This record gives sequence, structure tokens and C-alpha cells, in this order.
Amino acid sequence: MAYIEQENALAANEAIMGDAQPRLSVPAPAFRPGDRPDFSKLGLPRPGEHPRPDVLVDTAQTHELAFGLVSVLNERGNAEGEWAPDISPEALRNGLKTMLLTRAYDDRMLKMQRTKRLSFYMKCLGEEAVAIAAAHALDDTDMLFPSYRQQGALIQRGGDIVDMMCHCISNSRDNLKGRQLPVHYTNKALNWFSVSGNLGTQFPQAVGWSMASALKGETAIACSWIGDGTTAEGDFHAAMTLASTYNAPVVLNVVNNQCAISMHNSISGGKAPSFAAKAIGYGIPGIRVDGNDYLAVYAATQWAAERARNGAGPTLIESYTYRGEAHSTSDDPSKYRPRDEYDAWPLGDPVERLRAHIINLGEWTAEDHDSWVAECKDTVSAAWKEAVSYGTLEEGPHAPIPTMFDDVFVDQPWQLRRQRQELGI
Amino acid sequence: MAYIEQENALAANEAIMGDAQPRLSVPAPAFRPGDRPDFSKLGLPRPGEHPRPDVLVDTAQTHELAFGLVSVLNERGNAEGEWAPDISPEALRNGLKTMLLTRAYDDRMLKMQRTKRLSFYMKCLGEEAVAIAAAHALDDTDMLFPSYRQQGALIQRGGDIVDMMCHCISNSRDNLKGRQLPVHYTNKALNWFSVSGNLGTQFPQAVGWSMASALKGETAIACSWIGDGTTAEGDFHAAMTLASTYNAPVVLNVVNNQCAISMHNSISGGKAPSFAAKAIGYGIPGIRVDGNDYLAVYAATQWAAERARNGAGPTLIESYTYRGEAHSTSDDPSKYRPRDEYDAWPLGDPVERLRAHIINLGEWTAEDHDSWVAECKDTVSAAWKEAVSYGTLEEGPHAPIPTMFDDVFVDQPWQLRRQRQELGI
Amino acid sequence: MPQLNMMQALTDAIDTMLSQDDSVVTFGEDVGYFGGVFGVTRGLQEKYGATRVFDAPINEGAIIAMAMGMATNGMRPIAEIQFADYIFPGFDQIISELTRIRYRSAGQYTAPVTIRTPCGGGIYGGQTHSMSPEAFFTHIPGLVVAMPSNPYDAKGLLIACTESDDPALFFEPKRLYNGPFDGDPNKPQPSWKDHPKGNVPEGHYTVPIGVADVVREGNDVTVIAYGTMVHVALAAAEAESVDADIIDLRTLIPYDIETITRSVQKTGRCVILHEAQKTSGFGAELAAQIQEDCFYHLEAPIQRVTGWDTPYPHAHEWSYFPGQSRVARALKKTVEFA
Amino acid sequence: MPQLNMMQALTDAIDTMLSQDDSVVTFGEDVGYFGGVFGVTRGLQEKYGATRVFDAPINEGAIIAMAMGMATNGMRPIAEIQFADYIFPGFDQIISELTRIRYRSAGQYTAPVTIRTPCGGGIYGGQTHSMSPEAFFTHIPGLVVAMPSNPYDAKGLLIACTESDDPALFFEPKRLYNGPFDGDPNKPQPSWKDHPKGNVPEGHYTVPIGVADVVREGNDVTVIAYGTMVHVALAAAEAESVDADIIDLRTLIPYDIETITRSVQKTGRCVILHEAQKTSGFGAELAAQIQEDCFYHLEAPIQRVTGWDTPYPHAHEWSYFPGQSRVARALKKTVEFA
Ligand SMILES: Cc1ncc(C[n+]2csc(CCOP(=O)(O)OP(=O)(O)O)c2C)c(N)n1
Ligand SMILES: Cc1ncc(C[n+]2csc(CCOP(=O)(O)OP(=O)(O)O)c2C)c(N)n1
Ligand SMILES: [Mg+2]
Ligand SMILES: [Mg+2]
Repeated sequence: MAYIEQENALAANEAIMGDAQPRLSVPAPAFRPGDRPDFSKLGLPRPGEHPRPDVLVDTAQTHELAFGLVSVLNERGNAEGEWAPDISPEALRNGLKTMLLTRAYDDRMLKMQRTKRLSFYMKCLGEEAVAIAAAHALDDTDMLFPSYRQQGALIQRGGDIVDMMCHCISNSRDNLKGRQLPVHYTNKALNWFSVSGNLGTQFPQAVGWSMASALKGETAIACSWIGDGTTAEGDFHAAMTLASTYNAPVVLNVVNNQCAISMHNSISGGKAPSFAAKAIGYGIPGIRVDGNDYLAVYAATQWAAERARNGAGPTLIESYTYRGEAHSTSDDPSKYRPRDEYDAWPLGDPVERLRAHIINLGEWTAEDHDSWVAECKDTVSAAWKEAVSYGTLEEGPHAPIPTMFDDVFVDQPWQLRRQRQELGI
Repeated sequence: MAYIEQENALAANEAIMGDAQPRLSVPAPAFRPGDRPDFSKLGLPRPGEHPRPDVLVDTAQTHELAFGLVSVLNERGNAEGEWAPDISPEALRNGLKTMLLTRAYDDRMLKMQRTKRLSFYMKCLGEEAVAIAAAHALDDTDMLFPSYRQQGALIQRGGDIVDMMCHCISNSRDNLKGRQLPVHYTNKALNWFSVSGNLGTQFPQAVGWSMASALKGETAIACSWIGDGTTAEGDFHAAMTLASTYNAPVVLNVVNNQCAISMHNSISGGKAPSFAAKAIGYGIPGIRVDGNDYLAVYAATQWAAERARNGAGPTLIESYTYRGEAHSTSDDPSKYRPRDEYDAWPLGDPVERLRAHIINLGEWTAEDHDSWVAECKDTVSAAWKEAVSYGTLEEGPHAPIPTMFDDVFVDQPWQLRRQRQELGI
Repeated sequence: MPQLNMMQALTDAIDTMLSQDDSVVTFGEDVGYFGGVFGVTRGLQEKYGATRVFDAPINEGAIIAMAMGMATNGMRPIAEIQFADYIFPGFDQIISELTRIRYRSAGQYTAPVTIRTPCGGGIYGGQTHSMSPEAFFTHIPGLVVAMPSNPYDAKGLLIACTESDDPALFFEPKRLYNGPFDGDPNKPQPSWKDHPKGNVPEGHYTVPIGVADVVREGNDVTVIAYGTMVHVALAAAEAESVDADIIDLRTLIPYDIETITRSVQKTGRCVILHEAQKTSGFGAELAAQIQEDCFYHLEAPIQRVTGWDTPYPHAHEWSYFPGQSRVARALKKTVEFA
Repeated sequence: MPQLNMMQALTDAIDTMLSQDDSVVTFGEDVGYFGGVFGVTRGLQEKYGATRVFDAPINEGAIIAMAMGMATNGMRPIAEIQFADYIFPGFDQIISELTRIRYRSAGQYTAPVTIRTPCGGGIYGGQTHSMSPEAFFTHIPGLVVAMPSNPYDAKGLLIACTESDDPALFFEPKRLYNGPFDGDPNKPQPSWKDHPKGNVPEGHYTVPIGVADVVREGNDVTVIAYGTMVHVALAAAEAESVDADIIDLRTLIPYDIETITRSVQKTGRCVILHEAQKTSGFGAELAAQIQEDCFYHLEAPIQRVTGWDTPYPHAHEWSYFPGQSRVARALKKTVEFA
């Protein structure tokens, strides 16, 4: 996959080209535990480099965007180029605050999982901007079809931290009645779809949802996210094909955080120049964006949403980022990648980069930042105290056991009624 | 899909771009029954226009080939440009003869189906070169994973016409013991895989087969064909992903005959600039070739095969052609396309085009042609007489009924033994 | 009342739904301009336009996912899968998504999708145009599974499925499209013209989900069948003059346990028929439940007469199909068992 | 003999096959460098190289199709599906291709592919990490379906499946990976350390496909179980001191009908256990066949103790799991039935 990873992937095997005979290549990442990660050869385009085409541009004119990298914030935290969006200081602060709150929430939940209060948890460290800036650029009536790593978008939508915790510990207040694994949030009131444990299935569903919106003459669009690894699933192709055929008003995101659990993105991405480039073969604009750049993600999403709302159909956005934490609490990344690889990652920390920008604008100070970080810590501690007061996974109370038999069908058929009786409830 | 079809597809709906709101587009073909088909606006590249890159060229340098059309034979039947392959007159004549024999076979089998001697049949009229020139460019040890419309490749490989007929009428000589629908040939001795009724499934299997070949250090590669409509299946994406990731020595063909039963290729292809362009997003070379040009199909396949054999991995070839006949004997195309659309098709007849070329070379005459056509007619008549002498679907004899229970497992488990007894055999 | 064949009855049902409810749309491979390879949606695109009746890409998973996405946004899609043999690329969207969204979202999202698909053999379709895969779907919580045996039920059940807020899989025994085929391929193809169940009322009516139909009253043995096998059962009972109580299940999930137990407790004997392969077929579920609920009443082992545990062969189609003679033999054996 | 847990026994089996047969390769999601999310292939890539033990794209259909393509070209792939819940994107390649190629090619092509996949609940995995979907696969002609209940059988059966020329689906009850879990989540996790079946011989040996194992001899009731439920059955029979004849099926297709009928004809009573949902579960097939083969001997209705007909819930996992008390109740009820 792209840039040095690919060369290294190939280098990691015997040379391929010009061999006397067919030779299998099994891609490998540039760096494994013990290696010194060095991304200096990555050679990414400079911030501001890409022109921003008109939102109704002919798809054929957009190919450049799929091979490059749309980036706005430079080293010094200033916004450069045509993609620099026009966002009020107030809104920028909210974006930063939401990222920090999400991070504080993640930290707390991870700690609680370590002390066995949760059965499972998944952080989004380093990927906060990918979800939050996108949700920020959309309307609240647009439907989000997230994977399990966009909790930031739920918080951006106004998701209540206590409710989210109650779901994660399956207590009496869990709006999913204890049926779902932690982080598989559903929140229809906030136009947030139901997170599925099955990878990629929500991608074509988002297309269908957006088609219904268009059929009904409504202006709401759909937005979905999958990971780099998930692009290999048939549902990615299903979604892209449907979106292309029907000109569906949908924003399809690939969060390229470089890996899928232990697998480097070159396993699912193969020799593809980028994930965004997959859009070309569907006649859909593909944009690769700096996923750690809040302004770039916002700008690309806004471009795609405006295009969709104006009848010009779907866009595929690849957010180029890095998974800062373990895949989940069941994972130990030190087994397959260098411990310090995240520090070496050249696109930095989305929080630090936006922070620097707002400070440059004179709209934020180190003190503001520290006090907000402290406030977030208090918020999540208080929220946790309240959440556990409604019960925990281990001790309960949970949703009443008989609810286990509800919602399978609209009306309980005799089989479920009998089974419920067999359970003596 | 590409060229005027797409504009028409959009034109067929209310305008899309710049609408005040999202608007669903359901593509439609340029022409329906009653319309006068006119492909003059198709604006295809001229024969000889495309340069032929070195077979080991970096994939990134091949994008042009995916948007264009590699064509060799011009209006006058002369070969033009770098792609013009070096084929002996003898081999050219064999190619032409094989196309004519295939056509005679198809004609005979269709007639026999009309008189109810077959349960079902599928012709490949107009698509003979797509299969035959490709098989011609490959080695006999290369494994073919065809769809149901590449019977020409089986004949090119030396498939016995009588055996093929015996399969199609499920008689006592059917090598598939009457288990398969007609035209679902299997012939391991000729390195021809088993035609599946399920669309697209063979595409990723071909990749796996070719990987095994590479793992074993063998030089045989795999070659597979699917139709334009089938590219929408998840298995297309599976095959392309596997081929890209593992650098598999495989030639993947999309036979774009403009339609899928009644559906125009813009339903499965959407707004894609071409089917070949889908390769770009996988880092695989994509070549769109004039599928009615024997020399062009041969040249593209040879290029891809040589690339694969030299360790440079997979190629996707789109053969741009036209389905000259009904989808199958269960279909009536006059219900959904103009009766005379095939005559209006600008890329002509692969047989006539190759015929003109060999005649220009002074290696073939009108008389040769007519006598070979007559010979083919006799061959298939004689073959049919022999085939029915081994039984027919209606009257039998078929494979003995008990064989129905064989080959489900290596050894018949008790369930099948009991069922066989229940049938009293 | 008009006399319709099963295809016309289905067209009528979809037409009725399209005209009465704007949220209904229908799509699938060749479903639009062409009207489907069996003609079930013929004329509907012309009548309702290309955005309510349209072609879909050849990707069964995409078709079901699109339907589900639309359904969670207020639509009631009727999706066609061209042949039941080709539903499996969409199996994951059905089992992991369509049938779970209500449960996993605790009722916040529902997906009232109806999937129509022709099933069954007897048309020399070979192993990929003949499958009866219903059993797989009866093991999926949250999915209504229906299979009518005649035009009247076909229209009423399809309307009921479309109006239901549960996702439904609607199997159409393609051998019955043109007439009440009774398993004898040598007789001239029967027609719905002069069949009472070919009498299909105009406009809206429903056949309730979960309610079986006793198509023949009898006392000596209960026969449970659905789809094509209902007509085979009737013919076999007639031919052998067995006094059979014949139940047309109509809905497989949820199946009508009251009607079944009432009958078996009356007859004390039971034969179950289906065209699908035997092992782990739906007949297994029925037999297992009946022996549990009617243990005291059973005077003979419950027999299953089914297709064999092999793919559906082409040339030997009529040796595979569980025809009248095999059914008759099982009826006699069961009635005479002592 | 080394004492191994089930994961180690499986690694040992794959290692044995990789070392003795160059045509064996293994791949799947995270299977390569990392060694699998449950560590079953840990160390094997280092030992055999990246072209025999490797990662695969996240596309279960692609994994199975790749395996099948390789198998038709002389290899014996062992493919891992990370969780049984995620096998469905590959369902079409299994039912339409992998299990049919021998039949439809009349034996010209065969696909000796073994698919390994962890199944079952009890790890708070919620509805997408807990499924037991075996029943779906027992309805597919041409597929061997196996599920071991201990390390010894796991190694021997996996080797047998890999060496078999039939495609095989090999389920690994993940709750047993670390010990013979008996259904009681409140007891400390038991270990294979001091369990006789944790004694796993080095090198090559096989446990025959299609042969069940009677893990407890008894006279009052036959219990048929597989995977985790074998240990639940043993514990329940112990606790209630029911004199049960307990059969560990080990292979579901083809299942060992002789051992089953011998036992049921001895005891006259039968209880069937599985973790999967009840309706159309594999217990249905077993009950249907047993009531047919043992009608005269049955003194009580065959009971099925199973998971409920709902997705596997997260918080109520132990109300869903068919634990000792439910099994014990069914045993008593069946033994006391008159
Ligand atoms: C259909 C399916 N297959 C496999 C899995 C197991 N699984 C869960 S997450 C994951 C990796 C996904 O990687 P990616 O798409 O890159 O998303 P990321 O975790 O990096 O955000 C896998 C293989 C699954 N949940 N669903
Ligand atoms: C999985 C699957 N879905 C649907 C079908 C039914 N079907 C058979 S051929 C066909 C059209 C295929 O069109 P295309 O791929 O363009 O190939 P062509 O017939 O044009 O050569 C369809 C939908 C099938 N055989 N398999
Ligand atoms: Mg990732
Ligand atoms: Mg086509």
C-alpha cells in the first residue's frame, strides 16, 4: 500500500519484477518490533498543495485527489491552500473540546476495562479528527453509519457520556438492554445508526438509506466509515457499485489507520496506490485526506456533502491516519509493531495540531487547554460514578431477563413464548 | 458506463448535476425497442493508437490503457500499431477456423434446443474472439476458469465436439454424468475448469489456483473470464484484492458485451469510465481491448501472460464487445433492445474482421472460407448424429441412476447409502 | 374474480402495494424495464416509474443491504433474488444485519424488507436453478419465512409480508407458476385456469402469517407439506386413497404448531414432505417438535419424504424429486405401521 | 506425552501437517506474523515462512475461494475464519462451490480444504463473537462438519480433516481453549493440565471422522452433545447423579448413527444438547432421525436443550447459555417420564 510501506512490503520478500518465473508476494509492513520506525521517506505532499475543485466538477477531473493527500494545517499550525475551510473560532474550539472529551472518555473506559468493569473496549486515539471533523461538517439530520471507532462523532452529535457508559456496562440504563458488546452504540434520536460487529455491512446500507432519502425528496444524506482492512470485504464493492449506479447522496469514508488488528494495510490494500484510488474505477470522486488534520477532514467532508446535496452523488474519502492504541482491549500491538511507531508517525496528533492552530489564531491558550482537559477528566469521572449507580455488567441490575426475548420479532411467536416459560420467567 | 451509453443513461433521467437536491439516477441504455440504434457518437480510439508498454512496466504507467481501447485491425483489415502481434499465417488460419467451428457448433445446438433436444443453450455469437484469441495466446498448461460463454476457448484447446454435445444432452457419454445444466463443461485433461452456474465465483478461485502454481514453482498461470454484469458481485472484488495482495500470476478478463440478460452494463458498471479502470484502484494494470479484434485480444492476453510469467503479477483485461444473440434460450432480447442493434454495432464481426485480414495477407481466400464453413457444418452434423447415438436427455440412456449419489463425498456416508436403498437401487 | 396464474397473482400483489403505499419500491436483477426473468414485475416500471421499480446490479448482498438501508429510512422494499440458488451472496446481510437490526438496536431501527425468490426444481434447471434452501433461513432468529402453494395464497401472503414490520423471505415455487403441478412430469402441464385457488380477488387482502391451511381433511395420517409438495401430497393420497389430513404450512417461520398438533393428535401418524435435501431440512425441525408435543399420540415413526442429500441433478431430476410414488409409499408404510 | 491446552493441540496439529506435507499451507486474518487472534498459528510463520503461513485480506469469501482454487491445484489449505460469526460472507463459496466441485465435475476436481473457526459463547463476546452456526453447514451436501471437545480430539480430528479429500469445516469451541469448561461461570476456570484428554501425543495421529465417543456409560438416558456441551452434560449428570450414557458426537456430518441408536435402544430415552438456537438446530435432525430409527424403544419424548431463538445477548449470556441446571432439569424430566 502506497509510499514506502509498499516498497518495503515488496523488499520484505524476494524481488518480484523480472523474475524468471511467477513468484508469490506476501506484503509485510516497513517496521516490526525491534526495528527503528522511520517515515522520513514517506514523501507526502505539502499542506495546501492540492487545488480544491468546484463541488460539481466532473469526476474525471478529480483523479489527482485520489493519489495525493489533501492537507491544510502546516508544521506551524497555520492553514494553507484552497482547502482551508471557513470555520468560526467558536466552532474550532468546539471541535478541539470534543476531541479532548473523546480522549478523556476513552482513557477512562480503558482504565475501567483494565479493572474488569467492562468486558471489552476500543479506543480511537489519534483518529479523533477523522470522525469528529466529519460529523462537524455534516448536518445533524444526516445519518451516520459508523464502525466501532467513531465514538467521537457520537459525542460530537451530543451523545450523553453517561448513556454511552451505561451501554458499555450493560446496566439497567443501557438503551440496548444489555444485548450488545460495549462500544456498539445505537442512537436513533441523534441520527446515529447501529454499530455492527460485522465489518463493512453498514457501508452498502448507508447507500440504501441515502437512496431512500433522495426518493422521498429529502435533503438528508448518509455518511459511513469503514477501516482500511474492511475495504477488502465484498460490502465495500457493493456500496461503491450501488452508489455509482444510482448516484446516491452518500459520503463513504475509509479510515486508513495503517493496520487491521495485526495486519498491515498492504494485506487488504495490496498494491493499490491508495484506498481513495479505488473510487476511480467506479466513476466516483476519491479524495485522500490527512486524517490527523481537523481542517482537512472537515473541508473534504464538506465538499462531498455539498456535492451530494446538489445531486452530484457519492464521494469516497480516505482518511490517512494512524491507530495510536491497541486494536481493542483484547489486543497487544507490541507483538507486531514497534512500540514507538506512533511517536514516529509524521502526521502528528490531531489534537496538538488543531490546538496549535487555534492558539495561533489567538482564540485559545495553553491555560484554556489545560483547564478544559481537567474539566473533561472531572466530567468523565462524574459520569462514571453516575453510570455505575445504575448498575454494572458484573453485579447488575441489567435490563430484566425477559427482555432478552423481545424485539426478535414484532410479536413474540410461540417458540419464544415457550422458551421464555422454560426459563421460568 | 462509458461513452454515449452513460450520457444517455443520465439523459434518460432528469438532469442530475446542479440539482437543488439529491436525485436518484437509474441508468438506462441508449436505445430501446423502437429506437434507431446509432453508435456514431461512440468515438472510440483508432486502431494502432495506443503504444504498447514493456511487459514489466510499472503499473502506474498503464492507466491510459484502462481508459482507451487497444485495437489492431483497421477498417481495411490491416494490422496497425505497436500492439500488432506476430502470429504465423498458419496460426491465424487456425484462429479463424476455430471461430467458425464454434459458430457452427452454436448454430447447431441452438437449433437442437429449439426442437427440444436440449433443455437449455447459450451462444457466444460476436464474442468468439474474446475467448479463442485469449486461449490461443496462452499455453495449454495454463488453467482456464471460464464463464458459460467461452465455449470457443474449449474448442480452441481441442475440446471434442461430440463430447461437448454429449454433455449438453446429458447422455450416457456425458463426462459429468448428467449432473450439470448444458454448457457447464468441465474438462480437466484440457486444463479447463468447471463452469459454475453461480456468477463470478470462479474469479477468486482462479487467483488461488495461480497462487498454488507459483508456490509450487511452476510456470503455469490461470486465466478467468466474467461478464460486465458479474463485475458487480463481491467475488470480482475478492479476486482483484487477492491478485493484488499476493501478486498472483493470473489474467482476469471482463467480457463487456454491453449487457447482462436485459440489464444494460450501466446498471452493474454505474458511472465507471470503463471496467478496465477498476484495475487502477488495485494497483493492477487494466487494459480495455477491442473484443471483436482477434489480434488485439491475442496481443493483450500475450502481454498479460508474459507479465505474469515473469513475476510481475495480474492484469485485468476488459474485452469490449457485443452479445449478438439472446442471453440464452430462455431469453427474448427483442423485449428490451432494438432488433437491429447488433448490425449497428460499430466494432463489427470478429470473424469477418479476421477473415479480411488473412485474405489481405494472401493467406486465405473466399473459397477457402466457404469450404471451411461447409466443412464445419458437416462436422457438427456428423458429431450430432454420433452424440445422440449415445442417448439423449429425453430418452436416455443417461449415467446409471445410482451414480447420482456418487462424488458428493469421497465415500458414501450412511445417509446416502440409505437414500440410495430407499430409491430401490 | 379474475382467474390468475401464480405469476400474475404476484404481479397483482406488488401492483396493489405500489399503488397504495408510496414507501413501497421493488428492485432486483432484470426487474425494471424487462419485468423480471419470470415476468413477475412486468409492466410495473412503466406504471410507477424507474425510481420505484428498477434494475439492480448483480450483487445479491448489495440488493439486500440496499433494501435494508432503505427500510431503516421508512421504505418497504420488495427485493427480488432471481433464483433462490443465488441468494447466498446475500446470506450475511440477511443473518447478520437484516434480521438483527431490531434486536441489536432494541427496537430503534426496524427493517420491513420482503425478499421474493423463486425456488424448487422440476424445470430441468440443474443444480443452480432448482434449490429449495428454506431450511437455512428457518434457523435465523427474526426472519419470517413463507412459501405459498397457489395464486390466492401467493398474493395474500406477499401483501401480508410486505405490510409486516418483520423482515420476510418469500419463496415462490417456480414449478407452480403456471399450474398446480402434482409431481407427474408426464401428464400435460395443469393450469390455474380452472383451479379454485386461481380465483384471485382484486385489490387488497391478506393471508395471515403463521396460519396453516388444511387442504384435505382426513383421519388416518397427517401430511405436512408446503409449496409444490402440497399438490404432490394431494395427488398421492388420492391415488392411494389414503384418508390423509393434509396441511399446507404456508408459513414456515413461525409455523402453525396448533394446527399441526391438532391434526397429529387426531391421526396419530405423520409424514412430512419437502423438496429440499433431507439432512437438517425443515422436516427435521417439524419432526423433532411433533414427537415432543405429540409423543403419547404417535402410533408410528414420523416419516420424512424429501430430496436426496445431493445437489439437484439435471438428467436425474425426476429421480431426485420426491414424487407421488415415494410419497404414496411413505403414506402406506405409515398408515400400516403397527 | 506433553500436556497441552486446546490451542496448543491445534498448533501442534497444523505444525505436524506443515512439516510432513509441502502441499499444506495455512492462512487467514492475522494468522501470519501475529499467529492468529487466539494464537493458534503462533510461531508457524517463523518456522515455515511467509508463503506457507500468511495473513489474508479481510474477506471471508476470498479466503475460502483462494483455498478452493489452491486445493484444485494440488494444495491442502487450512484456512482460518477468525470467528464463526464471520463465516457468512464466505457462505456462497462454501455451499455453491467448495462442496460441489467434486460432484459437478464428476470427480475431475476435488477441493481438500479445511476451514477452522472458533465458535460458541461464554466469553462475553456478544452476538457477533458467540455464534454456534454448525446447523447451517450440516444441511450442505458434501461437507464434513466436526467439533471436538478436548485437546486430544482437536489435534487428531484436525489432522484427519486436513488429510481427508473432502472439504471440512472444523469448529473450535473457544470456551474450551483453556480448559474443560462445564457451564458454571462462577467456578474458577478449569484447566487442561490435569485432564486426561489434555494428554496429547507428539507427531501424527488421527481421530476418525464420523466416529462418536461415549464419554460416560450409563443406562437411564442417552445424552448427545458436542463441543462445550459435552462437559456441561458430564457435570449435570454428576450433580444430579443421573445414570446417563453421554455421547460426544465429535463429527456432525456424517454423524455416528450406530453409536447413537445403540445407546438410545439401550436407554429408551434421549436428551440432545447444543448451544445454538433451537429451531432448525442440529438437534432437530438428530431427534427426527432417532425417533425414526428407535421408535419402538423410546419411552419418553426426545428433549432438546439449546440456546434460545434469539441472538446471543451480552449481559444475559448466562441466561442464554444452556447450563447445568437446564440440562439437569431435562435429564430428570426425561428419566422420570412415564
Ligand atoms: C466480517 C468480519 N470479519 C472479521 C472480523 C474480525 N475483526 C474485527 S476488527 C478487524 C480488523 C478491522 O480492521 P480495519 O478495517 O482496518 O479497522 P480498524 O480496526 O483498523 O479501525 C477484524 C478482522 C469482523 N468483525 N467481521
Ligand atoms: C450469483 C448469481 N446471480 C444471478 C444469476 C443469474 N444470471 C445468470 S447470467 C446473468 C447475467 C450475467 O451477465 P454478464 O455477467 O454480463 O454475463 P453475460 O451473460 O453478458 O456473458 C444473471 C443475472 C447467477 N447465475 N448467479
Ligand atoms: Mg485499520
Ligand atoms: Mg454481459
